[in-house]
Amino acid sequence: MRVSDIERHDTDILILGTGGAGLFAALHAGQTAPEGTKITIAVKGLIGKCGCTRMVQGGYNVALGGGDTVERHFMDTINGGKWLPDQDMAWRLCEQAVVRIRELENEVGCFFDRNPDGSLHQKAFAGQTADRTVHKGDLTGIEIINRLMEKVLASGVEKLQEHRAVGLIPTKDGSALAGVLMIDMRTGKFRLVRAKTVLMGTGGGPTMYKYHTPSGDKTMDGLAMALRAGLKLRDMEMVQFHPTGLLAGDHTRMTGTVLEEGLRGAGGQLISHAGQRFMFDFDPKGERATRDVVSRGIYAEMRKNNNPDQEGVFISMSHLGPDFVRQKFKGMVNRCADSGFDLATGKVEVVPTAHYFMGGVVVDVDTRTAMEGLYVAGEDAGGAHGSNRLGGNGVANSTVYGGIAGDTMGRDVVGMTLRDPDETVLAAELERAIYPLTQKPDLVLPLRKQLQDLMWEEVGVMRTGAGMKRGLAGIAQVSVALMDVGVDNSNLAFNLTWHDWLNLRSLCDISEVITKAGIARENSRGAHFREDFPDAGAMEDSDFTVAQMSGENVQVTREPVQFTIVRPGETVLPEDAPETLVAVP
Amino acid sequence: MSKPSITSRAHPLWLAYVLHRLSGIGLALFLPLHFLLLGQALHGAAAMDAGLQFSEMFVFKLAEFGLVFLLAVHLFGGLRLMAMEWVPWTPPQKTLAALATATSFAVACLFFMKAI
Amino acid sequence: MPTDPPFDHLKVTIDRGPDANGAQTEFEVPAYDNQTVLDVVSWIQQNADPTLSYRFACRVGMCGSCAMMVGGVPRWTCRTHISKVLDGNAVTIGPLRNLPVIKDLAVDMDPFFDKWVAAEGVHHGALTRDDPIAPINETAPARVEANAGIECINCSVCYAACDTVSGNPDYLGPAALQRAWTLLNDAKDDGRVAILDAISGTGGCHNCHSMGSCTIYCPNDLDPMSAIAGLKRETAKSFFNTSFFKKDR
Amino acid sequence: MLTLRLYMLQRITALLMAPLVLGHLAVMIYAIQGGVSAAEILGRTQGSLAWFLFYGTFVIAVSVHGAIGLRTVAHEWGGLKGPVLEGFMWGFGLILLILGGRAVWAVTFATGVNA
Ligand SMILES: Cc1cc2nc3c(=O)[nH]c(=O)nc-3n(C[C@H](O)[C@H](O)[C@H](O)COP(=O)(O)OP(=O)(O)OC[C@H]3O[C@@H](n4cnc5c(N)ncnc54)[C@H](O)[C@@H]3O)c2cc1C
Ligand code: HEM
Ligand code: SF4
Ligand code: F3S
Ligand code: FES
Repeated sequence: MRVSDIERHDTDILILGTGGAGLFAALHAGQTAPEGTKITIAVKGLIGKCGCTRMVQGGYNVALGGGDTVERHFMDTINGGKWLPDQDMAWRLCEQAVVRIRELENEVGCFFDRNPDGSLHQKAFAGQTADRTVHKGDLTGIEIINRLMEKVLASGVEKLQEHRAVGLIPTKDGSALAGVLMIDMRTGKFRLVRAKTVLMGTGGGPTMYKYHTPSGDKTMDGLAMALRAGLKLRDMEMVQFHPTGLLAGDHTRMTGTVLEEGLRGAGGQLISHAGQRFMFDFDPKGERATRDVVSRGIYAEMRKNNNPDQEGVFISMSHLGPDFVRQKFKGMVNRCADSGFDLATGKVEVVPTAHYFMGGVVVDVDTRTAMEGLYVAGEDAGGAHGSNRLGGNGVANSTVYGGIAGDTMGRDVVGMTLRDPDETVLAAELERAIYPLTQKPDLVLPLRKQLQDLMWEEVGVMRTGAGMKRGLAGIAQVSVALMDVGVDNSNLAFNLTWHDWLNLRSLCDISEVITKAGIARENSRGAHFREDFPDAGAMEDSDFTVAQMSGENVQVTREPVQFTIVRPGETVLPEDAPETLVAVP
Repeated sequence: MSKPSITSRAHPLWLAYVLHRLSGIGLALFLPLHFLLLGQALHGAAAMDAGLQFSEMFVFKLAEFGLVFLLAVHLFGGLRLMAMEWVPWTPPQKTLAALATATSFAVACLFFMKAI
Repeated sequence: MPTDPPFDHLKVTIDRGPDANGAQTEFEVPAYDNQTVLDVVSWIQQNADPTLSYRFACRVGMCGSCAMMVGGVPRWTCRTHISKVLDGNAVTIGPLRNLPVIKDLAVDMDPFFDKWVAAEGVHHGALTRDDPIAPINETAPARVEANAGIECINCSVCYAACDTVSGNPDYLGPAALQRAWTLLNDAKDDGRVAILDAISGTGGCHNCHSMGSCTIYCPNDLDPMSAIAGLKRETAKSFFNTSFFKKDR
Repeated sequence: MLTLRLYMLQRITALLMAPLVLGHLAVMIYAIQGGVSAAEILGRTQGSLAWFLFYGTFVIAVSVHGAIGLRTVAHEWGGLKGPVLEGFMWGFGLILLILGGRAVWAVTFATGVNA
């Protein structure tokens, strides 16, 4: 396979990924770009059928009155992110969510659950001071993505499905993006797609942890590509764990998948291996505490246990009455039953599970990056959530900023021309992608497991400096070992093992960045908890980590948070505004 | 090695569909013969009687029975289908309707068998 | 607690699709207590045959990417416990029916989605993001009817189950037609004429023989058969008014 | 393959035939008690406008219905398409119509009967 074998393809606007960010960008670019602009979507799976936006259960945060305001949503976001969010991004998120939800209902055709009076039903996730989360049952993502997918499919964009982006190819002088190198997964052939503007909406995805919730196609490819292209990544230590992932053994993909938050909200109890409830030892709200607190409580409890046959803790619902549980949590009961567990009458083993990645590429409020022609939105972009993402802000973020990216690209594309790629970078990226095909075939899976165990143990729910240093050494080992693992090259068409290899390559690269950023942050904020530095540090002196390639190495620096809208200790809410509008259960 | 056969997807409604289709085809094939036979009347009662004589034969009896049987199956199947399509049944009603069809069908069959 | 299976390995036969001229390969896979069909397929690719191709994404029954023929029956594999489909300790797994096979267990789902769009399975509306959100009564009969089909994950299981689809390449199929019925009942949708037009043509709802396999096999307990019946009723009503004298109706 | 128009024609003819079939079957069951003879059948139907209409409708309906039905089957199971399929439908419909019409004529108004 040589550079001359790469098929060349041109378009005007290229979109990577079809989550909330990618699909919205495609729609909006179609609305703002001049007539005749060619829009192409490239995605690792099928359009709309991969990624995490589809997996959204709980819902979509948006302040729609009834006492709730954009200001209140904004303050919750800043407080939840422990003052680390980029305030301009957080503000735009909250403000535009209002427009986006109307767009979803009116233009895209989503239907969200209603109140008896016909208005949108809203509920409150933990950490919110208003009933704010719009939803469609507990399958909100399916409704959002299906409707978006239809619109995009009907819009006639060019489709490059099962095309995996493997490298961002800049221009010779490195100042701008020329195109993206991809593997057409169905044939195993390479394709360079040049575009005037490119959106990266590949959705992060912390799947380097033993237990994780995201879709299988998400393996940090985007961030790994951005890192290699020299872009700055911020908040990379911030990995959100969901407290209750299903634990069904390491031979099933079901392990790690989410058992929804509502189970605890409705009164579900967490029981230790000794048969005791334990969450009240950690927080007066018990099982109803926020995600990070419950995750740490469970993790601490798991460490006390030395029964090798039982790793996690149990969630027990049966005291609420099996019929009630079956009726209220039908989806969850069925899902447990499918893997052989009885949620309604028995107890199900759970474990904290890596859920969302707050870190990402440094962008401005219009999704532009430091590289001309490259835009980033959704889970790949850093800044909006700071150290912690509120439940319901994830899909709001991807749809709001995806739309903004589409608008921006549609306007920027005017007057831009296609750029010529740096052929040396192209050759290097090709080399990198076909490397495993030149090695002696071996199993990839054991190394992936090794990395996942390592990240879970050393860079997981609770961290220490010493642990993360061990983690770093371990990641380096896996990285090196991976280079000795080859992939059977007899047929490159739909060769999943090749892609497993490339997935692990991305995960190793970003695991290193997560760990280095974790070592650099010597305090505990939001999702990042250091047992050796349990204090949060002074909010006024908040800074965020920035990781960037420097030569062959990842360098982590720290930059002060700019409090452009509100300073710690202050609020943008009126003085007499109540602390919370949510009725205490 | 045997691949799973089509019948692995069989279920009552599917069987009803196959039955309806087969009976329809059967009717379509048999009806022209039936018409030919009746058309014998053009050549006089004698000719037709000869035909009918022929119909005393076992095979022909069987075929006549087949025609009636197919007609019954197809008729009820068709009515069932149109009821399913045009009456917005709720699921329990559907079960009832199916049961009623089945019963009436069984009764009809018995009746025809006796008649023949 | 799930109990251990009574055998220590499974006999798994996989249809290798057109590349392999329809050949089958047999694998021995270790049996575990919590194991889905997808896990079994994944085990083979990760440990025994690295060239085996298949597709999945969410692994929890939300994305509809993982459907295959399991023991001759279309199923979502990520949510199908292996014990449900074993014959003794054996099972045969093949690519989803009625769609072109790309390789092994991975099919090209484009025809399915092309038909979804052809059935006008997309929102038609005049309101914009500047308008308020319409108040809607969720208990109104039309809304109840619309909600019934809304959780479709476009997995194509119904499409694979339907013999009409296999015999009639133009037939839009149960999922696309169900989507059309949902939109027809959606008070927010203005596409009535376009939808009725789209589903009355050569590939339309009238090809359905109510064989019900769609409804039987839908993993989400949806009922496309009844949705299609709804379309037939609706078109039959409008038949006498307009359509009869138009060409090609 | 079935458009709304063909579908409606198939259903309308089916609905039309349902009572006719029941009627026909009832008559036949009654008639065959004790064996069929041509004279018996013909005696009943000869010269009767009512029976002519009864069976005439039946034949028209069944020709339309059966032709459309076989068209579906020929497409789904036989793979026929385009003009071949249309030809098949029309051909079969016409055969039924001609044979059926001849039969109805024979048992009602044909003069050859008395010869
Ligand atoms: C189980 C679960 C439940 C959740 N529930 C909620 C909730 O209730 N509320 C909420 O606000 N948020 C929730 N989230 C978070 C939310 O899903 C994400 O914040 C958001 O959907 C991310 O959108 P995105 O568009 O950035 O990425 P995604 O939707 O993940 O899309 C990423 C896309 O990029 C593609 N891609 C990846 N790599 C490549 C590559 N190399 N080349 C080409 N394409 C690539 C993927 O295939 C995919 O199409 C949940 C997440 C999970 C996993
Ligand atoms: C007695 C009254 C009849 C009724 C109520 C009836 C009803 C129906 C209906 C509703 C269909 C549509 C089936 C579908 O779409 O799946 C059908 C199909 C068909 N009918 Fe009839 N029918 C009758 C008599 C006949 C007769 C006498 C014939 C003989 C020619 C016949 C031949 C067919 C054929 C060949 C089909 C196609 C089968 C298929 O599509 O699966 N029908 N019938
Ligand atoms: S109707 Fe059911 S089987 Fe068909 S695509 Fe939708 S979810 Fe899948
Ligand atoms: S299986 Fe097919 S024939 Fe109709 S009822 Fe369902 S679409
Ligand atoms: S993998 Fe998503 S439905 Fe099975």
